[in-house]
This record gives sequence, structure tokens and C-alpha cells, in this order.
Amino acid sequence: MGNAPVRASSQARWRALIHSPLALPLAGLVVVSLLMGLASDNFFTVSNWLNVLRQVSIVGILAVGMTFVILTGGIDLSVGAAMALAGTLSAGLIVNSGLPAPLALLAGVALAVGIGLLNGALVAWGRMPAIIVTLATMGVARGVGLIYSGGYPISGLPGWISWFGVGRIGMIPVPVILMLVVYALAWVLLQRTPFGRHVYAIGGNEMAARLSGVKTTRIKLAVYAISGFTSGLAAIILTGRLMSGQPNAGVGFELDAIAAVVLGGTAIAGGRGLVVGTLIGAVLLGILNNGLNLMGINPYLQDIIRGVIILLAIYIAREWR
Amino acid sequence: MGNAPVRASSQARWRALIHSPLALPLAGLVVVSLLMGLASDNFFTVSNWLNVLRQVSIVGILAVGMTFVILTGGIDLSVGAAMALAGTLSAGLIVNSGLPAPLALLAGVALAVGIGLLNGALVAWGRMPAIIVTLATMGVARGVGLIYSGGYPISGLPGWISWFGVGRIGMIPVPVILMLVVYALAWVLLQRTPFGRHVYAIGGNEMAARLSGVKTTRIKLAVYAISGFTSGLAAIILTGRLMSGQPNAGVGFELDAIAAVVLGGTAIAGGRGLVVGTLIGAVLLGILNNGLNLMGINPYLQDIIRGVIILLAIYIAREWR
Amino acid sequence: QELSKLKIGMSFQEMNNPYFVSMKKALDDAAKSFGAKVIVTDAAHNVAKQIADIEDMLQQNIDILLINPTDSAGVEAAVKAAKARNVIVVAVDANASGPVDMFVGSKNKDAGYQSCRALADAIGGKGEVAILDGIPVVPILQRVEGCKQALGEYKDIKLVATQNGRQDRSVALGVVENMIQSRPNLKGIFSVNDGGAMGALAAIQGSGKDIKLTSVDGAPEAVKAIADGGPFIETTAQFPRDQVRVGLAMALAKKWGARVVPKEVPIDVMPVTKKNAAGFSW
Amino acid sequence: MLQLTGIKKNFGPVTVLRGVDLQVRAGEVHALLGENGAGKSTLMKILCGIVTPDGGEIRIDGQACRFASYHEAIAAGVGVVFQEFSLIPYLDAVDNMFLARELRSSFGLLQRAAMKRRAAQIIAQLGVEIPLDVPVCKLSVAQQQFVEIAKALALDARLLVLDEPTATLTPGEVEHLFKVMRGLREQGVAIIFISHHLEEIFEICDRITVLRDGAYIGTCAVSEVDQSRLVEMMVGRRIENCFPPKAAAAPESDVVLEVEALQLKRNGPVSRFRLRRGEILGFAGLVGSGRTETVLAMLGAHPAVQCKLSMRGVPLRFTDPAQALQAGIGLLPESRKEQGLITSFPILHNISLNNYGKYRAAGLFLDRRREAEATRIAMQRVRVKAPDAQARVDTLSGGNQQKVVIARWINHNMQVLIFDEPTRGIDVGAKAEIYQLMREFTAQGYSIIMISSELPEVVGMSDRVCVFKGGGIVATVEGDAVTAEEIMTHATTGRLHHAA
Ligand SMILES: Nc1ncnc2c1ncn2[C@@H]1O[C@H](COP(=O)(O)OP(=O)(O)OP(=O)(O)O)[C@@H](O)[C@H]1O
Ligand SMILES: Nc1ncnc2c1ncn2[C@@H]1O[C@H](COP(=O)(O)OP(=O)(O)OP(=O)(O)O)[C@@H](O)[C@H]1O
Ligand SMILES: [Mg+2]
Ligand SMILES: [Mg+2]
Repeated sequence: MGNAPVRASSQARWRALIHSPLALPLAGLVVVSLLMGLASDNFFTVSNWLNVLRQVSIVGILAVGMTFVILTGGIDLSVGAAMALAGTLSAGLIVNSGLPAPLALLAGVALAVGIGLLNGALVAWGRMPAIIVTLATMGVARGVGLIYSGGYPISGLPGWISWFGVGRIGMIPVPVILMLVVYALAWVLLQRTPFGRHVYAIGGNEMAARLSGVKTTRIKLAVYAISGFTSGLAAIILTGRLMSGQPNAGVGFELDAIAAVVLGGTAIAGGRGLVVGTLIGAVLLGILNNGLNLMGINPYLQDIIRGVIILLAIYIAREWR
Repeated sequence: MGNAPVRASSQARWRALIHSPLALPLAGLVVVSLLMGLASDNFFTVSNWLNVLRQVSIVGILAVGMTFVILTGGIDLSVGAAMALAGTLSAGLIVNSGLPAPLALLAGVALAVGIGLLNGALVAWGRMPAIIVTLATMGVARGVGLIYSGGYPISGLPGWISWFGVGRIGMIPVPVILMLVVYALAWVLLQRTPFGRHVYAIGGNEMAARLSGVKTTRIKLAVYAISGFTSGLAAIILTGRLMSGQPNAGVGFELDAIAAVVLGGTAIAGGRGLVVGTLIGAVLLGILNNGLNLMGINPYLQDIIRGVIILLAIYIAREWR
Repeated sequence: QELSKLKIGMSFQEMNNPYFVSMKKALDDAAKSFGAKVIVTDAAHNVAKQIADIEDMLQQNIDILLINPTDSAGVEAAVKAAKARNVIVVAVDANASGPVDMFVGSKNKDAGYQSCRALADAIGGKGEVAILDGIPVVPILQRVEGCKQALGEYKDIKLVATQNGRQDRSVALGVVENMIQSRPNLKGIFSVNDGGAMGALAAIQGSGKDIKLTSVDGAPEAVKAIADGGPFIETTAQFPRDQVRVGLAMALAKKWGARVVPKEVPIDVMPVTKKNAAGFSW
Repeated sequence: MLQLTGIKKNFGPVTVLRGVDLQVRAGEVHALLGENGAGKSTLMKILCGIVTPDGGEIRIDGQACRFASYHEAIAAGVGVVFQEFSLIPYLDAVDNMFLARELRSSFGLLQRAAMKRRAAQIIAQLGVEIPLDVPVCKLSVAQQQFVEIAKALALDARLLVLDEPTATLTPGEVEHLFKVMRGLREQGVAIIFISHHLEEIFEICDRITVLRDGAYIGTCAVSEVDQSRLVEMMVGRRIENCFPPKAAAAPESDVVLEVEALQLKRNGPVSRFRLRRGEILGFAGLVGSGRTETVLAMLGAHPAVQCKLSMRGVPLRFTDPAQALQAGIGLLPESRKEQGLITSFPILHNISLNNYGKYRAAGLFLDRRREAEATRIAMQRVRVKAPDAQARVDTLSGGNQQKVVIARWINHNMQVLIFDEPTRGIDVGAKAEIYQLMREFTAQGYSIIMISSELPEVVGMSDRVCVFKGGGIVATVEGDAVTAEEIMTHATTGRLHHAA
């Protein structure tokens, strides 16, 4: 009895590595990196990789919340708008209302969490389809941001806020560190807490989870709140990078975040996937953008290449399982 | 025996009217119209209603294809991009390649159908999630349009093409007539042909439909092709209205089309809904836009009001059933 | 017709750019001074929506239409519809196809030319430069054209990259970061507008490199950045408020019966540099 | 006319059919018998082209044929009423009956009127009244069953397969169905009839084929056998020893759960019952009689008009099963796949799913060692047969899957367990083990509510039985009155107690 399970599980682990949902995204990352490296001399430099990671950080953080939501079988189209609104509010509070900057940034995060809670309430208690709910809150958040700012970007922030966007600790850009911390926390939350198991359970079979006593509405609420929270964090980096509140920033970021999650091997129907995969997916997207830019590819062609690569990746992943 | 079913069915019909999926969209239409009429003198005029209908025609036609797709439980995010690409190709073929205009317009429609078939093939045969597939083809179609046109709008079309956009037959604008014809055809197809029954069957229970002998893959393919076709038709009207090929046109129209379908009472999960509801939904959206414009509401506020009304409508509809 | 009974409609291509928001403010102020009613719509870069917006305005029987087209060719149907209802149509900032009564806009080619002269001079007339392009509409195309003409006058200057920042700060930021990675010897960047320039500025500052930046618009943020000193050395200012004021005035002149209003009124542009930035505003 | 020889089928490692023969003649009603999971439905799915066999041969009228899809089988004259409903919920009866075989006019349009006429004809022939233009999801289960039957009849098949069509019907309705079947038999149609009700077999069938555990046992004429002989063929042993003896639960042991009033629908019946410590309370009734809905409403998983209940005298109200869990009520749902298991999870996580309160380290994190240990013990307790706790549950046999769901409740200190159809689709051995487990639970002082559609099970296991009909309890029987006849009488003819 003592030995067999160990051997079986070591075998299982080996099989798990190849068949793991991470194998494919990783392979994709390696292949695309090599291609980019071949095509451009500047690609394989430390400075360029840090550059890519910094660029990825915003969508990367948004994609963490998106991973939680998609794991439960939902979707959150409002992340980009929530981020823009949070950033605009923070900037406005600092510049127009004279609030201390740390408080104002916190207020932005709180607002984003509020948007997430609203989404969650409508999806979990209101039993409305997530795609419609978050589509509507996306429009509302954009509108509120534009009204609040009157259409002007809000600038005149204290200089130190740029630390969140362009600062470095040692060599590593601050937004990259923030992103990695968020991923680490998300990993712990998903893999090492009951809450995480329940997230997967809801995506795997919501009915079964509910009947066995999992608090499904509460978990769904939490998941959208987390997505709001990551939008708020992303807003801090965005504010630091743009040094202003931009109500129309981040248009389309929700689609990039979804693409990162799906490229990372998470099933769009929920229940299966790893947040580490999302990180790989986000970096893969970042490398694509960066490499195609470095190669000086026509920006229009870049859209096409990105679309085709996403389709290919999903198609292959489907065969793989 | 002879009488009972008749009485039952007349009763059933009465109940069906109140409980029908059309009751609520219609009620919404009436309420919103009355509100708008109260707020603006110019609202209840024949010319304004024809104006609204003309404005609605493009999204209205896109929403027909979207209805088919959503009825099977899918979604098509590529409709706006397919429309823009089809229009750009037609314009390019006329202006740059000197093709006769009718042929060029047909080529545009054919291209749009091709995009639909590609979507359908990937969803039906490739068994990939529709949201991802059409998201990717959306990006690809936009990229192709921009490359084909070099990013510039293509103008210099023969004057008569504007007939499709601004012409009238009697009092009625041509695009409105086209839209109504498309709706009539869609209604026949959905309610009066075996194909239509199969579309509903797939959305209701795909497994059971397949067991009963419905050729599910073929129907799904057809449904996305129809969505491509309506995108192509919308492109003709768009070209007539813009008198140019605009690779960037129709950004976000897919979301308007989805909103029209859902406001029209079609379940986002498929299987239930009526194409007439979609028409009502599209007109409702058009009236909202028009009325808010007529009332001179701040454009930023308009986004918020629209979002809130969509949420409200879906929420009430959910309670209703 | 009494002035105070006039209805003025203005359709903007976008409303989340300070440039157009300033225009709107100027219009509101001007109309308020004689009590006319103003209706404003935001096309959000969507031509089809712009046409619908204008159609809705026509339903409200406007007398004057100021149109800031998101695409010149695309709005022709709306211009025709307006003319069919005897509305005076003034294209502002960018021209529109069709029977517009007049066009008031910046000398965009000049703007591009002057900015790129300033850029070339600032880097000592030699080295690698890049253009941060934007949405392909006529004014933007003209700026790029003017810029290229200016750069062509310096034989030691090499245009090494043209990438699209979509006039959006966050997009431009990423694009310029990558540009700087791929072109280590880059000396200067011309951005087609201040929105993109602010993103480029952040990227340049983040890289710590000595790259000069010029742009077009004269937006408050850009002017402040120039006054503060740094990589951003010049923006060729346009005068959005004046464009609207002139356009509205000429429309009124036409309304009063003037027959020889000019078809086109180019509005001068003015370079803003560290020297004059302190006193400049739209 | 139909000849199946040596049909074999494996689903992965599970052998479902091991060489089955079946011969059906024109103009006969042929019964296919076997326990749950014997492979009857699978055999029928192979016959009609939905499942591809791994071996064996199908001949119709002597011609070898192998259908690639049900569509082809229909073309060859085979019609099937499936055990699981294959209706499209939002389409009406007419559309459902003619799905994929619509009558079309020369323009390719639907001939609604003609289809409706034909549908009305067939349904009248069945002697039932079914509104034709209402979505079938609005019909009662029995009505849906008739739509299924009508759908098969509309095919004008030469070979008709009826897979447990009577499970959802009342005796009167069954009589109508039999009349139709006799009519078809006259016309020379061959009918394969599957049912667990042996009386029905003797009433309508000509010959019988018995399967056991996927193996062919034998074929005989109805006149050659009696009921006990059939049971022996099906089970391979006598079934009495299947049920462990009832413990002599003291009838006056204290009441754990009291439901004072539970009403599912406006104007519907109001149910009330008590559950005593250590007893098994059976819920019997026909399919669709509202047993599942009643318990779900109790737990707050299903809407109810009113639900007054108390545990040990404390009034409670649940809006979510999580609250019921907190109060000590656990559910083993009736559909393992849809309501019980997270199929993408390994056994370990399925068992610990609602136990995390117990495996926390530092308040928030999972204590994975304790989780694994507790799960191992639970698996041993219910004797789950699996390579290890990391195995995915969808690779397990049905019985083991069921045990996994049961194991979930082992580590809780539950007071009440609700077992909804605990042995549905479970083989004999596993069944006995589950019965044994239920007895062990009650011996520990748990109380059990057992919903079951299998009368012998209800009779063999329950201390008392509540009989359901039309959404409410019509009678409660106890002691010596717990007999199949008594229960069946109440289930079909009982009177409901409506709200005042
Ligand atoms: N797709 C499948 N994958 C794996 N196992 C299956 C599958 N379909 C059926 N089985 C298994 O095959 C066995 C036979 O199932 P089948 O449905 O044929 O039984 P049955 O005789 O009809 O039982 P019942 O009387 O309960 O209807 C069962 O143990 C079941 O779990
Ligand atoms: N298989 C089914 N398909 C569709 N509706 C069903 C089905 N089973 C039950 N229903 C619906 O649920 C109601 C009550 O069924 P419920 O499941 O509570 O009954 P039950 O006595 O538990 O029967 P079962 O044997 O199906 O579990 C029925 O009136 C019917 O409307
Ligand atoms: Mg069966
Ligand atoms: Mg039940």
C-alpha cells in the first residue's frame, strides 16, 4: 500500500507536466520568443524583456481578476472601463479635491471594487448573464468617468506617483514587481485556500457545488469583486505610467485580458485553468506586440497576426486535451 | 374532442400574448417612446420616426444574423468588422479596380459570407468557443480592411450608390425597406421552415437535437454564414450612407446588435426568442439614441442612461419569465 | 429671425480630447452671449453615428451646423441632408465632402512642417528620427506630409520609423517604448498630436535617453510639460476656440445675408516653446 | 426480423456489453430485462446508431447493417423512445414530434397545418390530451413522456424501441399505451419493450430476453416463466438478502426534523412530516410526483410558497443549501453527474468540497495533509474502489461515483442525510454496500430521508414511508403497512390535502 501511490503519483506528475494546461502556453511562449529573437537583434536583451514585462503589467494584472471570473464560468467586460474610471477618480481627487494622494489612490481602488461588487450582485443575486451585465456597467463606467473629468485628462499629479509606473527596485520595474506579487497572491488564493477550490468547483459544476453546500452566490460576488480590485490596482500603475487620469484609457483592454486568460489555457467555460497560465498568456501577447513592433511590422498586419495566433493556439489546445 | 383543444388554444393564445417574449420589449418600446415624446416636441413626427428607422437599419440588419447565432447558443463578435471589411472591399473594387458597382457590392457580400463560414467552420467543426473565434476573426477582418485600404477611407463611388443609404421609395427610406425585407425573410426562415426549427432545437438542447437527426454542425455553419450575409447587406447600406469604404466603420456595432437581440427578449443562452423581438429591441435602442439626442442630453450621460436602461430591461425580463 | 431663437448644432468627432472640449466651451460661451440654443453630439470616431447624430439635429430644426468630421468623405450624406433643409454648414478643424458653406481649420501642413523644423534643429540637424502617427484623417495626414517635407530639408536626418500611436496616450506609450528598444540611436520623435506626445514623453522619460519630442496642438498639459523643460521641446499650437468663433461668425454673416463669405479660412498656427510657453493657453 | 449477435461495448476500461444476442420477430412485443446498468439502454443505442459497438453484428430482415447515425436507423424503419428525454424544451409538441422530419411544402416551407393534424391524430390514438402549441417544458412529465412516444409513433417504424416508457405513467395511462402497442402488433410492427415493472411484462409481452451485467442470459416465451424465475435470471441470486435487517428503532425516539408546512406551488398541496432520530424515512411515489422538489425546497435550493420547518424544536428557514449544511442537513442529489460531482475534480477534492472548515491552517489556508488523510479515511469507510485519491471522478464506475458523493458527508457531524435515488444506475454489489452504509449511518444516530422510485428498496429499507402524488404527501405508512401494494395504491389514487 505504502509504495504504490507514490510511484503512481510520480508517474502521474510526469504525465501531468506534459498534459498540464501549462505545457502548451509555455511551448507557445518559447516558439514565439525564438521567432522574434531571430527576426530582431534587439529582442533578446535584458532591457527589452524588462520593457515587455512592464508593458504587460497592466493587462497582466487585469487578467488575474479575469481568470477568477472565467474560472467560475463568467466573464467581465468592464475591467478596462473600471480601471479608467478608478484612475480618473484618483487623479481628480488629488488634483481637484486636494485629497492626499495615497488616500485618493485607495479611493480609486475602492471604487473599482464597488463596480466589481455591482457586477457580482447582478450576476449572482440577479441571475443575469455576465456578458450583458458587464457590457452595461462598462458603458456606465466610461460615461461616469467622462462626466467626472469633463472630457479632459486630469494632470498635475505629484511626481512620486510615476514611481508606480516607471520606478524600479534594483533593476526590476515597480509595475512588474506589483504584477508578480498579484500573481503570487492569486496563486495562493486559488490553489491553497478553500475559496479557490470553490471557485473551481463553481466553474466545474455550479449546481453540484451549490447542492453540496458551497456558498455559490457569495463566491461569485467575491470573484467579481476581485476582478474590480485588480482593475483598481491596474489603475494605480496606469496612473503612474500616464501621470494623469484618463477617462478613455484602456479601451479594449478587456479583450486583451480575456485573450491572455484563454491563451494561458483556462477554459472559457470555467472550471479548469491556472493563473500561472494567464501570466504566460499575457507575456505571450506582450511579446507578440513588442516583437512585431521591433520588426517594424505594419500595425494593421499586427492585428491579423495576433488574431491568427490566438485562433491557432486555441485550436491546438483543444486537440491537445 | 373537437371543441376542447380550440378553446384551450384560444386561452393559450391570450396567455401567450401576455407571457410572450414580445410583451416586455413592446412595453419597453411604448414606455420609452412616451417618455421621449414628453421630453421633446420633435419626437412624435413621421419624419423623425422614419429618421430613427433609417438610423436603426444597419444595426437592425446585423442583429438579424446575430439573432440566428444567439438562438443556437452562440455569439458573433465579428459582425461589425465583417461589415466594414465588406464595404471597404466593395469600394476598393469599384474605385481602384474599376469593377462594375453591382458586382463589387456582391463581392463584398460574398466576402462577408466567407467570414461567416470561417466562423461557423471553427465553431461547428473545430468545436472552439464562439466568443473566442469571432473575437479573433474580428481582429483579423479589421486588420485586412486597414491593409487593403492602407488605412484611408476609399471614396469616389458612383453617386447612385447613395440610393442604398439615403434613397426613398415613396416616403419610405430604402434602407428601412431593406431592413424590413430582411426581417420578413428571417421570420419566414425561423418560423416557417424546417431549418428554423432546427436552429431553435440546437439552442434548446443540442444533444437531443443531434439525437433526433438534426444536422447540428451544418446548421451551425449556416447560422454563422447567415450572420456573415447580413453583415454584407449592412455593408451595402453603410456604403450608401457613407459614400465611401471605411475600414474603421462599425466599431462596437456587434455590441449594439447583441443588445438589440437581448432587449428583444431572446435568451442569451439560446433556444428561445423571436426575430420580431430583435426588431423591437433595435428600434428601442435607436429611439433611446435619438431621443437622448433630441433632448440634448450630454453625450457622456447618454452612455450611462443607455447602460442603465439595458440593465433594467434585462432584469425585469428575467423576473417576468 | 431673432438671434436668440437660433439653434446651433455641433457634431464632434470625439469629446474626450481637451482640444475638442475647448471648442465646445468656446461655442457655448459664444452662443450664450446672444442667447442661442446649442446642441452638441459626440460621434466617438464612428462615422455612422456622426451621420445619425446630425440627422437627429436636423429633426430639431437647427439653423447652423458646425461639423467636425470624423471622416471627410463619410459625412457627405449628412452635409447634403443639412443643405437640403437650408441649414448653414461649416466644417471645423477638418473639411467635409459635399456642399459645405465654408471650412475653418488650422494650417495643418504648416503645423507639421514647423514642428519638424524645430525637432531637426534641436537635434543639430542630424540623426535618426521617428514619426508617431495617428488616425488617418486629412488633418493628421497633412501634418505628416508637412513633417516629411521639413525633414527632407536636412540631408543628415534619417526617418527610421513610423508607428501608429492612435493619438492615445496609453497606446503611444507602449509603441514608443518599443520604438526606443528597437532604435537605440533614436534622437527625435514627432507626434501628430499632443495626446500621443504625452505618451511618448512618458516613454522617453522612462528610458532615460536623450530624445527630443515635438508635436502639434498646444494642449494645456503639453504646454506645461514644455514650460517645465525636458525632452518635450515644442508643440505647434492650433487655436480651437478661434476656429469655432470664426466659423460661427461666418455662419451668422451668411445668415444675415452676406454673399461673399470665403469658402475656406485657414487659421494660423503658432509654435510654443519653452520661451513662450508660460504665457500661452487656448 | 431483427437479429443482434455478439454485441460488445466498452466505455474505456468499463465493459458494458460482453457479447449480447437478441432476436425480435415481426408482430411481437419483446421484453428486454435486466437490472439497472445491465446494458439495456446501451444496447438500444447501438441498435439505432447512436453508439458504435466494439464488436458484433446487426441484421434487419437478414441484411447486415450498421447505422452511422440515428437518422439512418430511422430511414431503415427503427423508431426509439429514449430513456432520457430527448425533447427540445422550448419547442411545442408538434415541432418536437416532427423534428428533423418536418413535412414541407413544395417551397420547402413547413406544413404546419398538416403536421398539427397528424400530431393530433397520433396523440388522440394514445388517448391523452396534450396542448399542441405550448412549449413542452410547460407540460407535465407524463405528458412529455407521451410526446416522446408520439414522436416515435410518427415515424411509422417497423421496429419500435420503448426504453422504460412507463416509468413516468400512471396505471391508467399505461393501459392506453398498451392498447396502442397491441394495435401496432396487429399491424406487424416489432416492439422492444424495456421496463422494470414485471407485471407489465407479463401483461403485454410475448417473449423476454434477459441481460445481466452486460452478458446475455437467455431468451424465453412469457408463458414459460414466472416472476421469481425472471428475477433470478436478472439478479443471479435471490434478492431478499440485499437489504440489511431493519434496526428496531424505537418509535418514540425524539424528532430531529419537523416539517410543519411545505407548499411548492400556489394552490398546490401542503405537505407535513416528521423525521425521528435514527430512522430511515422513505419518500415513495411515481416519477414527477414532487419528491425531489420537496426536499430541494426544504434546503432552499428550489422556490417554495411556504416552508415551515424546525430542527429539534428550533424553527429554521434556509435560502441556500449552505445554510442547511450548517444546520446539519446534507443531500445526496438524484443526478450524480449534474448535481453531485464536479467531474473535472479528482476524488480528493470532490470529497473535501464542503469540508474545508475542518482543514484550515492559519485560518485561511488549506491544510492539505489533513485534507488528504481525512479523505483517505472517508474513502476507506465507504470502500471507494479507485487507484488513488487523485483519480478523476469521471473515470469511476457509477457505483463508485455515488460512493464518492456519499463520502462527502462522512466527515461532517450531520443530523439528517437526504438520499435522492441513492441506487439509481448502480449494480447489485454496490447497492448492497450502500444499503449497509445507510444502516451504519442510522446506527450512529443520523436520520435519513430516502427518496426512491424502486419499490422493493423503499419497502426493504424504510422504517416509515411518505407517499407522494402531484407535488405533496398523500399518505404516511409505517410498520407492517409498509408494503408495495399499500404504497402503490396511495401513489396512484391518494387524495391530496390542499391549502385551506
Ligand atoms: N457514455 C458512457 N460512458 C461510460 N459508461 C457508460 C456510458 N453509458 C453507459 N455507461 C455505463 O454502462 C452501463 C450500462 O448502462 P445502461 O444505461 O445501458 O443500463 P440500463 O440497463 O439501461 O440501466 P437502467 O435500467 O438503469 O436504465 C452502466 O454501468 C453505465 O454506467
Ligand atoms: N425528467 C423530467 N423532465 C422534465 N421535468 C421533470 C422531470 N422530472 C421532473 N420534472 C418536473 O418536476 C416536477 C416534480 O418532479 P420531481 O423531480 O420533484 O419528482 P420526483 O418525484 O422526485 O420524480 P423523479 O423520479 O423524477 O425524481 C414534475 O412535476 C415535473 O414538472
Ligand atoms: Mg436504461
Ligand atoms: Mg426525483
